[in-house]
Amino acid sequence: MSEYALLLPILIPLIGVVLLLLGARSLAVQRAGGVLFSSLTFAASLYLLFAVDQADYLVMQMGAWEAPFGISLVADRFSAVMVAVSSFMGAAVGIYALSEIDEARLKKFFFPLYLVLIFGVNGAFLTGDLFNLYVWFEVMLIASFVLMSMGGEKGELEGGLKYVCLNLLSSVMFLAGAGIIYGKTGTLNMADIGQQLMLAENADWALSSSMLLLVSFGLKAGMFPFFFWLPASYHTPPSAVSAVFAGLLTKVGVYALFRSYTLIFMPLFPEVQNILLWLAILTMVTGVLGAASHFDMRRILSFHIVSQIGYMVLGLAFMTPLALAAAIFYLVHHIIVKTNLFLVSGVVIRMKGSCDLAKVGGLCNSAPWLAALFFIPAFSLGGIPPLSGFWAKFALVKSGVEIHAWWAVTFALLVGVLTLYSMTKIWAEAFWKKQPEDVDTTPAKPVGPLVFMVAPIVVLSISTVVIGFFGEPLFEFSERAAAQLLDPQSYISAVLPQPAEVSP
Amino acid sequence: MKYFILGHAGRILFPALIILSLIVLYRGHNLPGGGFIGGLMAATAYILVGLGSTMQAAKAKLRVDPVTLLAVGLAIAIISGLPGMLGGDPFLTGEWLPTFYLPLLGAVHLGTPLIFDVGVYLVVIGFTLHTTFFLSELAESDTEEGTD
Amino acid sequence: MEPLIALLIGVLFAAGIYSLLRRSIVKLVIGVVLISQGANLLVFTSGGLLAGRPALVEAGATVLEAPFGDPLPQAMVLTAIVIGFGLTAFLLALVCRAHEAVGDDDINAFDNTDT
Amino acid sequence: MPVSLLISLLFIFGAALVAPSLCRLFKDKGGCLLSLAPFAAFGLLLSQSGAIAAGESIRYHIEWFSSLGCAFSLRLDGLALLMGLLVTGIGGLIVLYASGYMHGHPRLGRFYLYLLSFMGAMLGLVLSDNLIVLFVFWELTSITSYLLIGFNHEEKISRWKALMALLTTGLGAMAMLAGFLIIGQVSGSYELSEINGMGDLLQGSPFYTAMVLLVLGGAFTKSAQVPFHFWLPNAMAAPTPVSAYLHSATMVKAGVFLLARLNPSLGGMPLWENTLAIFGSVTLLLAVVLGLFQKDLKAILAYTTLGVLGLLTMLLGIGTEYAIKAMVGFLLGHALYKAALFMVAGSVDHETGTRDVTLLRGLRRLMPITAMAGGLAALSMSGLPPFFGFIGKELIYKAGVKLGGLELYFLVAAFVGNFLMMALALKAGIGPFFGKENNDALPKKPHEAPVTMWIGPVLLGVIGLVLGLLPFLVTDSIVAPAIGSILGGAIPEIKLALWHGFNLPLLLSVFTVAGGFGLFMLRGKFWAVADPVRAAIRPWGAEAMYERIFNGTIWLSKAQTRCLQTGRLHDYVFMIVAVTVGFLIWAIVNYGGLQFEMDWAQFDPIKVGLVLIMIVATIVAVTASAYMTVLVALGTVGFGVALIFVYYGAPDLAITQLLVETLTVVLFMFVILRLPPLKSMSSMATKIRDAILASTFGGLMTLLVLKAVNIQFDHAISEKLAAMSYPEAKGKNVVNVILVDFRALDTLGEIVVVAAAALGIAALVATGFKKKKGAAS
Repeated sequence: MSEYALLLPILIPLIGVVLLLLGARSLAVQRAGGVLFSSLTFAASLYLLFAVDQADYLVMQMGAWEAPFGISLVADRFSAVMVAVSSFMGAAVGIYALSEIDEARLKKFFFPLYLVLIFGVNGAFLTGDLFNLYVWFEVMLIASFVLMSMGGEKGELEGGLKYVCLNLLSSVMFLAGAGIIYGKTGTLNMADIGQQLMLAENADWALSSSMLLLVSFGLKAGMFPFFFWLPASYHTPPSAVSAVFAGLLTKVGVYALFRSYTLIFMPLFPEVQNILLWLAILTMVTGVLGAASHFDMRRILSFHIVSQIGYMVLGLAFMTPLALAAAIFYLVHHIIVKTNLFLVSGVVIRMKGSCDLAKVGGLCNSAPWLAALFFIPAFSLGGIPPLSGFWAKFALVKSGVEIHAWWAVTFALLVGVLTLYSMTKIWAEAFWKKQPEDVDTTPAKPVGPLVFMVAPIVVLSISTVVIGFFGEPLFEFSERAAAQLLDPQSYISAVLPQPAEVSP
Repeated sequence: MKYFILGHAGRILFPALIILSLIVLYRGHNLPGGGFIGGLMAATAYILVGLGSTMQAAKAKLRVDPVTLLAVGLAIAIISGLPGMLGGDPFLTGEWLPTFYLPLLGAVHLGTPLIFDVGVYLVVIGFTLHTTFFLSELAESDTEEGTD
Repeated sequence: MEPLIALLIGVLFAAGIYSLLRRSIVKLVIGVVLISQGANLLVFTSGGLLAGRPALVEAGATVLEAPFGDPLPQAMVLTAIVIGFGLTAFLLALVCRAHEAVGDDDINAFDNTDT
Repeated sequence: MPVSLLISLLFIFGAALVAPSLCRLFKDKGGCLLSLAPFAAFGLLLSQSGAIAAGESIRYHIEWFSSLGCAFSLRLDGLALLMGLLVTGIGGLIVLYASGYMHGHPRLGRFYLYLLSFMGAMLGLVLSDNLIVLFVFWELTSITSYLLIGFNHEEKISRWKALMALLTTGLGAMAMLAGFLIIGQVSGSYELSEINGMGDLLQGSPFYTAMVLLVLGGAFTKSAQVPFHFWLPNAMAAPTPVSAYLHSATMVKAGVFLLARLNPSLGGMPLWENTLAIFGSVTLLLAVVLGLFQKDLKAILAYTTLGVLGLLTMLLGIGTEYAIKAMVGFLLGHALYKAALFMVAGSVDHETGTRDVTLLRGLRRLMPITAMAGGLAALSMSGLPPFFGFIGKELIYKAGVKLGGLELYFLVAAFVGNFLMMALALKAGIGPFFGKENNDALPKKPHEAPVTMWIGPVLLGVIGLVLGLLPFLVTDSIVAPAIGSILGGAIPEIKLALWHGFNLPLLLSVFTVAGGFGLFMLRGKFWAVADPVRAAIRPWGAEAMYERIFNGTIWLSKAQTRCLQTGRLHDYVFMIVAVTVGFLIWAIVNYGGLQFEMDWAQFDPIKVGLVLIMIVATIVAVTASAYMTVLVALGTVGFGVALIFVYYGAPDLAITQLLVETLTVVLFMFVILRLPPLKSMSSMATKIRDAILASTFGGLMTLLVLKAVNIQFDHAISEKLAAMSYPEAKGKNVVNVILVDFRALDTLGEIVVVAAAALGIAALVATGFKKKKGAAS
């Protein structure tokens, strides 16, 4: 019965979508439903996490059609932890949205679309089927397209247009890649593809099509040189939306990359290792430099997403047990911290009417509690121990040292310093500096009480601290998850119980 | 003049198209057709009405809010996946009633996949019409001044 | 026949990309439409092109007899067509709205959020 | 009792946490209360000294991130005890001092939060027995000192200097972390007590050079060795209690401490010794010379701190037992007098409103107690008997005279350094109090500082004197064990005394005192040229270099971002497609092979014609400039695709495609009047460039398709689906069965997509499109 744990993180938000669409008229219903269903999803995801940790793999063959004929939902520990963390963010930001999302947006079905986003993200983490992954990507994308542009403000539309076009390009490449892979292997089940490539004498012919997927996933993950849509758009919508995007969307791309090279294209990994390595390094460097060049809190944070993605992909490129564990730990840490930082930026906007660092200041004196709440995630991102970010970076660098990847280690450490610089820039300008006199920024009329915005920030900050001080269980979990990733055979046998039935 | 023709054509074709769409929906499991095609056809019927007169008329004819159609369609699709779970099967497992015979239709297989297809049908109608009604506002706000 | 269809796919992709590289924002919609057609056709073709027979079990029979068009890519393409339709419609509305908000149809004028 | 180590840490961090509320409750008295925490920790550590003196060490150990090899282990040995006592003892006095100095400050609570956190971090650093734990505390000292240096954060200059300290030490810390990781990898452990026994293993490793240089990167930046010395004088932006603390017992000593800590494992090799000795001596000489040209009381002290750090590093590099003895003695002495001098300087500043030594003189009458404290400290620093500073200096000369050959350079450096330092000590500690009163020139009318502000310096000054007279108080219990820890062996027998008889070291001391006093008398000459000299050397200084690197990085980041993030969508598409093309070509050329077979016999003229028409229509669709033409062309392509579906046995697809095409056209028509006219905006060259890229991409896709259909394809799954379709899924239309049964989840996702798209379109349209005015078309 524990297979149903797989279904709940998908089904609950979807039911929420239906009910909220039916309860369209009442804003109270929209608000209550949004929070209720995102929280229920989180609860379900925790159940999934525990169930998977018990069972190693949970597999559900949708429609009772045995793999590879139907669609399999599969959760290994990596999937489960991704679902859990992203649902956590879903619930936290859901509460935050209560006080940030205005009536106009609510009337345009903000919360149903928000739940569609969660639905898509969780589905993408849980599916074991390549084409189905494409569908989940599209679900997630359309929801994010709409959430980004629904306010109809100029910036949102400008950024949204780039976001939409480049992501559609990515989708098309995904579709093309998936189609060609189907053409070559005759199957769409990821485990099955992986198995076929492993059994094949020479799997090099799949390399060209895997490149299409690399570009597609890299684009969604915000890797160099495909990240352009991200800094162009992430700072435009309301902070609740930016926050959930920042926490979740690019991570789905990262997840897909991990899945690709630990399962689907496992045998091709040696050929692409260097490409991944250098893309990761360039992603770190260009992202952090981009952040250094900006002077707006949310723009800085957006570029930092790019930079941090580089670290995670670096873990994949190293492909050692420690490196993968580090990358998974990094993902968890980063999702929490980055979401939190965007949430803080929303509070800054609420207080000061802007988060342009030239226009805000003095928050350290006027809102010392906010300073403390910013300090934790910001310096966690900057890798200051003993916050979560330090351990993530430390583990990753350690794994790099172990395999003597000196260039990668050097850049990872240097980028760490620049990350710290960016965070101190925000700190010094928004919190330390005096409020500039001659700017006219009038904060918009707040939508709801501040407490709904602050509570999630507090919870996320506490999580960061707790992971920093007592993160060992999480790291051990990451190690177990990494061990699973490095053992695709067990994934395959969990999904395809009778390998004899599948012709090689 | 052309509005006149389109208006009448729409009114005449409307019931035929709706019935056709339902047939296409039903027989889709065995012959080309199904929820998508049926849904698109049904939506086309309303659009024809709308193009013939005004989209307001088409909206009135639809009676329900397209958003409700979306919601109901999704709900039906989800619900169709649940019965199997009662028996311990995964989500979306097909469950079938015993085959029975009806005049006109012959052997009838009724099962959850058909219900799922009905959900698809409704969502596609809802999507097409919701989109059309909103986008047509852009056009109508133009033409009102142009034609009146 | 595959080489010719393959060529067509290539042309559709090329034309789509070329359109996406243009500055006029309306061309973006055209590009997305074309490139989606290309991708759909690609998926369709990847199953192998077998002329004539749809994947329908004949009346009275219970099992489909070969040869028939591979149904799996067809189902994928159908899904992709509908998804593509939804996204294209959305993009159309977005382009329209963005054009009005920015007041320009040159994508180069859409750079306020980047720099 | 091992747990007392943890408790002493908890005392201080706990005090830090309650500091804000305590200060709100008790106002200034809060500081006095808070000082109890460090004093308690001091007592706790001191109570362990018996065991340490007996040659034991106390280790506290709990698991932490054990999968990363990091246990939370603390260890108290001689060196840790010495440093721990300084950190907590001086720390307590500083807390007390700050309650007077920061009297009435609105952010007093926050100040104590930072200060005590810093203290806790520093104590943790000296106590940690695990390299990673040490690093954790190391970074904590960096970040807390960032907060402290930038405490007056309304001033831009404070923020800038705080950042400078953070970035410099942060950069070094990154190098150090890499060094630690290499050490850990080579030795298999991060536990210092284990690593210290593995000196041979580490020194024999091929990575020895790397680990030494990387660790030195951390130590040198933290302890402000040349060329990273510039941040330290700038750290004076902090409130004076902080400077007193950072510069005497703590932050800057962390680097030296680390070197001492790792001396048993990494030391003894020429690389280690030479690097330390040379960098240390250069730092020493540079610092004292630059110090001569300073007029700011705190700046003078800061440069002497730099000099001392250089001296300590140099002694560590010399590495003989004598040198280590000298180093420990000097470290202790320096901590005592430097903290006192800073506090005195702070009091002077606080009471007179200025720190300019050219204005300050003759304060002894108005501030007698402070003057006494300053005098005691300055004399100790000058190395005059019977102060403890004298013992330290004697030890240095003793260590020096054992050297020979080229190494005599270090003796010379020590000598020069010392007598300049004495001059500076007198300048800072004596100068302001003697001479003719100059009270009218001062911004404030001075009077004696409150008791909280003089108790610390007086106490430290007195301790300096007492220890000089009665060195046995600390010799066996504290100094000797520390030396033992640094040398990595048993506790040596040592004897500290003021009087060693007439010998060369004494002679050198005499010259030092004479030279230092002489220079002090000439101080006016240096002030006269101080400003021009400083201005002249600035462009070549390390600080200017830092600024250049900093600005260069910012410039680079802006340039890079301008290049990449142009804001023009077509640039992005171009980049992405170009990279994709590159990847594909790489993959195909290297791994895919270009061979495929083509069956030319199958060509059917009707289909060929259809495809050709579609190709033409495609080209028209992208090049035409009238909407109607484009729509017709797009329709042709769409219907053509539908026909292909029909030909190849996909009726469902064909019907769907037809309906979708029709609806797309309808939707297009709705908005067409809202759209701008199609026009060409790019130059011909751009178009050709784009066309080449696009065609390359298209060509590659063609190639991939050809390759895909060429591979012997296994239809097993499709065949199984077809076989199951009717018997098991009760449907004869396999495509539909796939959609609603086999792969119903795809369809579920898909209807969610269209539902969301509908909501999105409605949302966009509802965001206030302007009603168009005027006649349309």
